[in-house]
Amino acid sequence: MAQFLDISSWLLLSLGGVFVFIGGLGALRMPDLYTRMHAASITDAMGPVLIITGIILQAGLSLASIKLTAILLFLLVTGPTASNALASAALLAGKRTEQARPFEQGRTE
Amino acid sequence: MTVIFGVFLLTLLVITAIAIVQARNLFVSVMLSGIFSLLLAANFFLLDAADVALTEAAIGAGISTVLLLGALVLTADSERAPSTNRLVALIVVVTTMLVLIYATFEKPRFGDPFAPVHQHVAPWYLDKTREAIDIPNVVTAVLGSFRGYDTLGEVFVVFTAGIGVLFLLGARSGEYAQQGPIDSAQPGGLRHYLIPRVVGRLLMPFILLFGFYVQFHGDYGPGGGFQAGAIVAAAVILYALLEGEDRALRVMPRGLLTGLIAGGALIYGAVGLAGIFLGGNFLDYSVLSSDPVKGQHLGILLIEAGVGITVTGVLLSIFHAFAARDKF
Amino acid sequence: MELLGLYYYWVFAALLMIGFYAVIAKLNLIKKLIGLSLFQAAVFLLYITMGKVEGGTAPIFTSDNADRLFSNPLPQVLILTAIVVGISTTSLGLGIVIRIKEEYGTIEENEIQEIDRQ
Amino acid sequence: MFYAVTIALIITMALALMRAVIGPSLYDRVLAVNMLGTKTVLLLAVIAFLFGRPDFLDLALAYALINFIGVLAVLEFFRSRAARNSECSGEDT
Repeated sequence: MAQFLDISSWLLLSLGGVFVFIGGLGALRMPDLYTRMHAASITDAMGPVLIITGIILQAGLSLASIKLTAILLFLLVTGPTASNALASAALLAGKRTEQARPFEQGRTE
Repeated sequence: MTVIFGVFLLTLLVITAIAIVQARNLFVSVMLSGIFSLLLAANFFLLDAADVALTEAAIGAGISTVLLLGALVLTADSERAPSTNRLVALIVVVTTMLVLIYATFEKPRFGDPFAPVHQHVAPWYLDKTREAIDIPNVVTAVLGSFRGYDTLGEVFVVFTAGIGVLFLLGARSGEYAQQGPIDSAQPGGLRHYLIPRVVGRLLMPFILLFGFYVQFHGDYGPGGGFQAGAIVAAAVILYALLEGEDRALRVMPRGLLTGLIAGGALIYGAVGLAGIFLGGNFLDYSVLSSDPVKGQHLGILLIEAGVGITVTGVLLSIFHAFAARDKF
Repeated sequence: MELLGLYYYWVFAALLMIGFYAVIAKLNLIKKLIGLSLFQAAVFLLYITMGKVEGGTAPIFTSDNADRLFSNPLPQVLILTAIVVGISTTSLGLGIVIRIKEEYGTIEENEIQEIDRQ
Repeated sequence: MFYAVTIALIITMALALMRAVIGPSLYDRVLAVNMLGTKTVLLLAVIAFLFGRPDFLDLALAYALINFIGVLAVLEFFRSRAARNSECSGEDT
């Protein structure tokens, strides 16, 4: 049982690491703001789930795992909200995606 | 292996610092300072300084960004003129840096347990904390009890800085306070942004709760008055950002904040004087209770509360002073 | 390994001087304050680096680490308070800059000096 | 295994930092700060276990709670600047 927990936690941790890394790569390599935001926010949600679940499996049932669950919940609530707030701020300032650029001149806002 | 992580993070830190100075847009500088603070906290954590990392987290993540942005709104977005005498400055800076680097070769090796720093008072603090104060967090014990004078001084510096900002910027706040009811046609803050508002309201009680946890758990883990004060202030600032500054002022009026600034410092001083009246020295907590160890616990609890109250009051007063200036 | 250990001090020197450069070469007052806080951060880093003991752990006792080596608590205490003092003094500086902006209409040092000369 | 995750996190932090440094827009930098915040929370959590001191998770918790305020402050900054600009242009016309 302990071995099973170990293996699954390692699996989760390494998968989380891969996810996080892909997110970083996406945020660096994607062509414009909204695609970068897309890459970053998806991994900001998925990475913590995998990594923190992996750590919880290592920690067992203790105060630490309760704190980790709290961290995970807060990250899951705030991360997407921050992305949403940022995207709406960018949209309000008149930033468009690459494809929509022709319309930018027509906007008066 | 940890050393390599540390080296990598330090390199990132230097890159960030160069980018901060390079950026012409001040907003970019502020954002990069946020990153700098995150990396610095991670470095502190790697260097075994959990309390310091928590302080940097509490201050750097929210409050310093908020205050700097508040100042930017009131002044200017970007630098206008390029730097002067760049070459002279560069020569001075590089020379000094080379001298400093030359000096480091004489320094004790990193992490050397026999370095002079670790020989003098530190072992004594570690031993005596177990014996005389009996709380697990040595940093809190040293902060509150062994070096209580120091901390008193620091609290008064924070107090003075808060009063200074109020003097500089608070002059017209009297008129402003008499403006009457909140103008509901033009609500301030982010009231029109539904999602951030709902999530922020959800989060605020947890931040407050965490602030109190840090305050009172400071004897047992990383935490204490300085961190807790910053976290509680961050929670109220969150409220002000979401609901508009006027509403935050309704919840915590300026008078109350000034009272907090003075009250916290007063509590600290009063605990010190209580020691004198009960027959001990200034800031000697052993006499506060019949059992010296219990007295130390009580004294540390009280002065940490004083520190927390003052820090909350000062940070919130500064925030409101900056925000009120925006209205004119 | 020896050089890796010194690297911490070098970073301290570099950060200190980057902050110093901003203070002496930049004309914008807010930039100067940001440079000053970099300078401050460098000093924090130096203190904490000196407090670290190899193989040590943070100076907080738990039930199972009584026999371990602890890092030096004293620098941590000094820096912990210094961080909070740092933000309050920086805000005081920002307050002064805001007042300067209100009186002079600019926060660039050369423009302020020009106005003063008139 | 914790080491591998730590390395992945630190490299990601470096990538996000690169994005923050090259920009190009202000929003990209805010995005990078936000990303770095999440990565720092994870890094602190992992390192707490790497050191065998799980009682230091408070730090990660503090960042998880407070980082959000910075982003909201930026949003408020953009909003008030936009309001200010529209006011100014209104006066001009």
